[in-house]
Amino acid sequence: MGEYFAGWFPADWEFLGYTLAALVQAILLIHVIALGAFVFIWAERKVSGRIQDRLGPTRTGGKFGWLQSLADGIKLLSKEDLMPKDADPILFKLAPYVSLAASFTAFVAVPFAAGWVALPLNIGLFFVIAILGLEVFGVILAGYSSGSKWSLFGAMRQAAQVVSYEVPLGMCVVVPVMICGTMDLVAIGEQQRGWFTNWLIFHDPFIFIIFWVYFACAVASVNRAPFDLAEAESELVAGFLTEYSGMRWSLFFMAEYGSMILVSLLASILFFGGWNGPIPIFTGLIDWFPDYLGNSWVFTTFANLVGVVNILLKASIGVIIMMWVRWTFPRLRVDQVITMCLKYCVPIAAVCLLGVMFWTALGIGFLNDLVPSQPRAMVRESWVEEGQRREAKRFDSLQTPSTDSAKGEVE
Amino acid sequence: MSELLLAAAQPTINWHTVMFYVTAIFACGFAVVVTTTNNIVRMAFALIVSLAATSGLLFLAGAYFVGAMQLMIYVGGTVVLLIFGVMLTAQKAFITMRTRASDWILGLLVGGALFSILLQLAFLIPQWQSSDYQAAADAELAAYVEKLKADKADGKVITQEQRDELERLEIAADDGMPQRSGEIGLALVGVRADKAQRPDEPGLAGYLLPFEIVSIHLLVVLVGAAYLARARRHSHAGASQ
Amino acid sequence: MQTLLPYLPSLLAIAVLLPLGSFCAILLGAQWLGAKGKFAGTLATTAVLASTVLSFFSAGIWFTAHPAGAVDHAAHEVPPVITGHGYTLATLAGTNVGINYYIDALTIVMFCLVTFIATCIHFYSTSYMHDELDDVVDQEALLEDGESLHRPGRYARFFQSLSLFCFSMLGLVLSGNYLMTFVFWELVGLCSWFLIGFYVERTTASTAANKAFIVNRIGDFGMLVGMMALWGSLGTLNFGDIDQQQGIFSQVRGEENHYALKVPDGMVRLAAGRQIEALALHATEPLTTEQLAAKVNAEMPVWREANLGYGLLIIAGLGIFCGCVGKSAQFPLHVWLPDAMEGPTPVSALVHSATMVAAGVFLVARSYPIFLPEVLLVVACAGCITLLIGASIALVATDIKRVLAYSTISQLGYMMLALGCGGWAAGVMHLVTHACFKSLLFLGSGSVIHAVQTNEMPQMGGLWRKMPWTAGTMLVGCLAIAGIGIPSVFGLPIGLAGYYSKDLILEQVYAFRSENPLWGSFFFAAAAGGACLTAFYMFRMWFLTFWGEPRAAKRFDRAHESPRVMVVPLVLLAILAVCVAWPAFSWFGLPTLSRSIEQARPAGIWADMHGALWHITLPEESKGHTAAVTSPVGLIELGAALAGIALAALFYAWKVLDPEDVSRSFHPLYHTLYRKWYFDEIYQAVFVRGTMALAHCASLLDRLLIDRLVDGLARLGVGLARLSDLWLDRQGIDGLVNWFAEQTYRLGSALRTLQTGSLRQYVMLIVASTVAMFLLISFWTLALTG
Amino acid sequence: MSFLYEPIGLSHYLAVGAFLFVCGIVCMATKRNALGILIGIELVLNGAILNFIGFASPYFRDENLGLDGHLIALFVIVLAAAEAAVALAIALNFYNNHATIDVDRASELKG
Repeated sequence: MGEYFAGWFPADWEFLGYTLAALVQAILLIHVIALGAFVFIWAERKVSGRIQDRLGPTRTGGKFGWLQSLADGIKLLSKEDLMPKDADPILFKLAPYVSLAASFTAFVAVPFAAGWVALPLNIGLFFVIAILGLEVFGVILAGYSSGSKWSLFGAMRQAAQVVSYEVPLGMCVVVPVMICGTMDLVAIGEQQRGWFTNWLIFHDPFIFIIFWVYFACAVASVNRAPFDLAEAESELVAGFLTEYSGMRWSLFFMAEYGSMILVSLLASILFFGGWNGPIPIFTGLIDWFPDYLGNSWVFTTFANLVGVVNILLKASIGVIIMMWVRWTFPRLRVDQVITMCLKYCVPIAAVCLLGVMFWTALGIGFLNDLVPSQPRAMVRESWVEEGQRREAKRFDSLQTPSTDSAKGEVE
Repeated sequence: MSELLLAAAQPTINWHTVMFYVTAIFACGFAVVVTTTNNIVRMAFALIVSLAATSGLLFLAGAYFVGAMQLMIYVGGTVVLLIFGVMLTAQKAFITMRTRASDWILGLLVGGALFSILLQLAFLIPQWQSSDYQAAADAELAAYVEKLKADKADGKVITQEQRDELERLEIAADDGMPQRSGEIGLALVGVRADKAQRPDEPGLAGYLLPFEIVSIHLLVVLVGAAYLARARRHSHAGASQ
Repeated sequence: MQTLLPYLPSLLAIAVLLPLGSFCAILLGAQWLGAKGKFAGTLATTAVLASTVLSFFSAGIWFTAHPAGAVDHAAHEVPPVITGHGYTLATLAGTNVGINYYIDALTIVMFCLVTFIATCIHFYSTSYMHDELDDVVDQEALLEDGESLHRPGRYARFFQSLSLFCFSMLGLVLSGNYLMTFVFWELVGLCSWFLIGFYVERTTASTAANKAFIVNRIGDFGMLVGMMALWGSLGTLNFGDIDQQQGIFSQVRGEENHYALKVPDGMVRLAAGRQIEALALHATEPLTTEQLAAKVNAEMPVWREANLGYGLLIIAGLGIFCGCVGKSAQFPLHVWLPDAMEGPTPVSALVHSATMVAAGVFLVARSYPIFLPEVLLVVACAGCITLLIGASIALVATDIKRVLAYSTISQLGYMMLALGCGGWAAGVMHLVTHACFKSLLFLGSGSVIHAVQTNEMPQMGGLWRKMPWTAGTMLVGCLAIAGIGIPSVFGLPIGLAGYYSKDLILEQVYAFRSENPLWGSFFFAAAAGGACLTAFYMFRMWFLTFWGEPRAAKRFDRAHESPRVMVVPLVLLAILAVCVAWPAFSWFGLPTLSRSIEQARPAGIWADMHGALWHITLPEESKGHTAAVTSPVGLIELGAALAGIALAALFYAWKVLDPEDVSRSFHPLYHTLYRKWYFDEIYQAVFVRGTMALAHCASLLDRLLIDRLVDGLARLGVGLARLSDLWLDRQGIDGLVNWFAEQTYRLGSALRTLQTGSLRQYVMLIVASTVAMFLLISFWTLALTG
Repeated sequence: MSFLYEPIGLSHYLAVGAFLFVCGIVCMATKRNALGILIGIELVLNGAILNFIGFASPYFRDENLGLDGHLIALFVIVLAAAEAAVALAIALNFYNNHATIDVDRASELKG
């Protein structure tokens, strides 16, 4: 994309083109968070309303109250921005941005369709998890700089919780990495192409369990109920958010929704086939259509757009389930949270890790092998595969000297 | 991509350099903040930024895995731990503890001397000051591909020797690709995938033993730390109130 | 069922391992097995019952695949055998030593016998040992202050040992090489140690357990020697051929030699070491290994003719037999068995009548192919002496269990005598039948003891009125052991189990006598007389126990019939004691006992055997079945048995003769018998005292000579050291060390001021010194280069 | 701004590493807070990591350290984590026992 935009500008000014490309990508990603937050704030109200046997917002914006989020936003924007006298002014102002930036940065490496990723990294998954862990700094800084003991308590709880839950979370995400042989999120998604039985969650019974552990840990690490000890309003007023109001508060909120979407996206890529739908409609079509249509970038782009819809749908389902969980389960105590992590999540994840290891090593079949029409590709080290792919492409380009158009970006 | 690399020969802005300077300024600037501020909490925050910028430098040097590791373990783990410690001991009196001016002067003097020596050393060797190694390899590859394309356009058949040469150039340019995490993992369990590719070199042993030692070390440290920091409620029941 | 034959080893292995499983379960999980391990009994019984079912199922498979011969002693064919190895423990010098199995009809029969009797005894024990479920007051174990001992019950431990015992015995029967045999052999010994010493607080019991164990160890030493002779010369310990690897049996009785006994090449080569050396040395030019081997092979017949290696085979046989002497309580190692009656009665029944002592006889039967006639003569002599000693002591014993114990010794002597005279089938058959009626008798005696709480027969009498079932089954047992039956002279021979086996033994000894008049006459006289004595002392026991008037009214009043769970095994065993050996089963197509055993007859034991060194001829067994032998022998046997019974009746039932009178008139003999031929005393005097004296001498030598020498040397050293200490150490070395210490201390004190404890200064010092060092080095290089 | 047109070299990485190192040293030398010293150590270690990665990077040298540099950097990170855990434990212990975190007050062992 950068080269394309660079062509718009005269010599010596190409950097403007690259900046433009980066801006486009950044804005697209921002929209995922912003629009996501917009939709999910409304959805959260509706879901909570339905679960509590009421209607939820109905007045603002027509039948479903779909403009409620906008109203909320306006209210927040117009609120007075307060800062306590004891607060550390720099850190207090910085904290929400740290939180949001961490949540946002992680999206850089998340693919939304085959090759549609802002920053293709061969360690994408690792990168995302690492960045996700940084979000806690915002909370810690907020809690500390507020100069309030409730905030400090909330921050400390959050620090302990996140550091603890990174262990089982890491163990859970290692499982798909082990099966796929790569940390490249694009490659992991591509390996699950085909019928839905090819999704990793159906790879073996252990990974099915692992998914639920992952989900629990993800909920804990994005600080949602029933693990929202950092902002437990009944004990700590509102935890690290106590002293925040207005726009700063809403930044924290957007960060939280961003993280929810992020872990849901990750879950859908790692376990539910990512952008691949349950039924491979395009695989057949590509063969069906004549060559000029099947291989054209229009077709690929259309397929990718459907993929984006797929993955966003899956992520939305994940977020909705998180809401459902929030309004269903009571909040855990601190000791219960840590017990849950150390006594249940870690051992279950460890056992399942071993189980998947043996299952994979012994080559036992499961749902994947029930549909014999599409034998699962041999799982290989991605760098071997990538090398072969590059080699093949090089010779292709030699044979047909004039086809290096849209594929440059994918690479 | 190849056109871009060809263009590297023309005097355009080197984006790698730009990104390096931006990140390095972040890293160094916040390191200075760490050193100068007396507020322990701000120090910790500056440390985070400095370390994150350092991991950015690692990414720029092609060490993706180490960079992500730095983010995860260092920034996400170690510094969280540090801040935890800060919060546990954060009482008003200790947040800012000033040192004597003599300490500052001495420290800056000695540190400055060390830095001047190190800086001099860093720029001592001319080959180290600038690197066109990767660019040259890429340019060579691109030129060869162009040549082959031209041959192809002329209707010549590409021979096996030419393919082999292309492959060699590709490997040479490939050395600049980011290190694969798979190779690092293999090295940690004792197989050196990167070295074994060259048949004339004997396969080097990996880092299995250090890996095991570090694992044991970490375990010992965990136990030791837990032992050191354990709550001694029985003996201090009355005193701590 | 024939298709199941390949699974036979696995089935039998499971049958072996089941008791082991129950042992482990009880050992590890006793506290979960109900109060005081109440279900341990159930568990052990279930395990051994399952083993029984498996054993009989295996027997079904076996005899379907290999039907027992149509007529006795007709088969001159190689017995069907299944060998193989389960797990290789080690590979030594090219041979595998491992867990092997050797299955033939003998194995199958022994399996059925052991498991069946063990099951009966387990059932019996669950009731007999129920006292152990609660805390026990042991009247016979007195503490130092004269109080009786109180201890917790050991119900679970009892069944744990029983299970381990069954496992060891079954493993012994199944094992396919001498090493495994030896392992299980020792395990059996260990279990007997546990079980005999069950009432460990009683001095008598613990002494008896130790005695049994030590005496067995003496025999096992001999067995080790025998095994070493075999291993050193043949390079294998396997019985049969496994994987083209020749076992001991086929090396001794090779197929190429028509299974006739031949000293194996390995033994000849070992014995002819000097000749081989001479061959190698006297060769005109250096020989290659192959050439030497060829020469040796050429010389082999000559050496074999010269009986080289014959002695080695005798040593091997005698060594193995030594082990059997210990385990089967043969003279002179029989002393442990009567004392072993200190254990609970079911233990006596299991360990010391039917199975453990049978192990020795079983091993002789198993190793029969390697026994030379000379060795067999030794076996026969040992058996003959044992027979007489056991029978004679049993005449005067008053403890009911001791009578049975000595009768066991005597019957074991019978078995050994039969085996030693060439009667392989006779000996094995007596082993089987004896196991049946002797366990019956032991369990019956246990029932009696349980009822009257004493072992002494003079305090019993008239018990048949109180315990009719016990009395009846015991009577069946006595008749069986006496060998009552109708001899073949009167047409169809029919009788109780003991009749058939004893008849076979006597016939074989009779046939042996016709070949070797000198030895044979002694043997036959001993056997026939022994039969009479057997009948006498058994009926003496029965009459004293059950007949007549009660002699101790208090005990008689308290006596009662045992519970049903104890009576049922008795009845079962009684039925077995009557009909186990009936040949009539063959009418229904079932394998009879004698034909099953006959099927296992080792290859080559179908012709007369002649000793090469001594002139011994062991007649082939069918020679004893001619009418010329069977008619007189049958009559003699019946006569002897009836005479014994009648004599016993004269003494104890009709009271025509007074035993007191007789004992008084033959006082020296009576006393000798009463003191068990003074064996214990002699052993005490000769071996125990002798060893002690020897040890005393050695200790004197130590103290007077060696200690003094060492002490003197030490004193000399001390003196020298003192001398050197005075001037060298104190002046020279001490001074030097002290000077160093002082200087170091001063230096330390001076340097101490440098250590401020301030972290910042340290960091500064480190950095400053690094900078300084760098500057120094760069100036140096500058000075050198420029 | 001509330096923006030149590719950077190993020296630049070494210079940044040296700067972080010296900052760490100065931080250690001028802080009284035990945790401040710990933070200085982290900076020093980061300088070292940068050096290793610089030497290992294929962009700068033909005969680079390659995987060796990466692995050593990894070990440094891991050991730094371990060191931080222990140092923190010591600091907390010190704080519990002396109710201060000032390293200048830690002078009980002084001779």
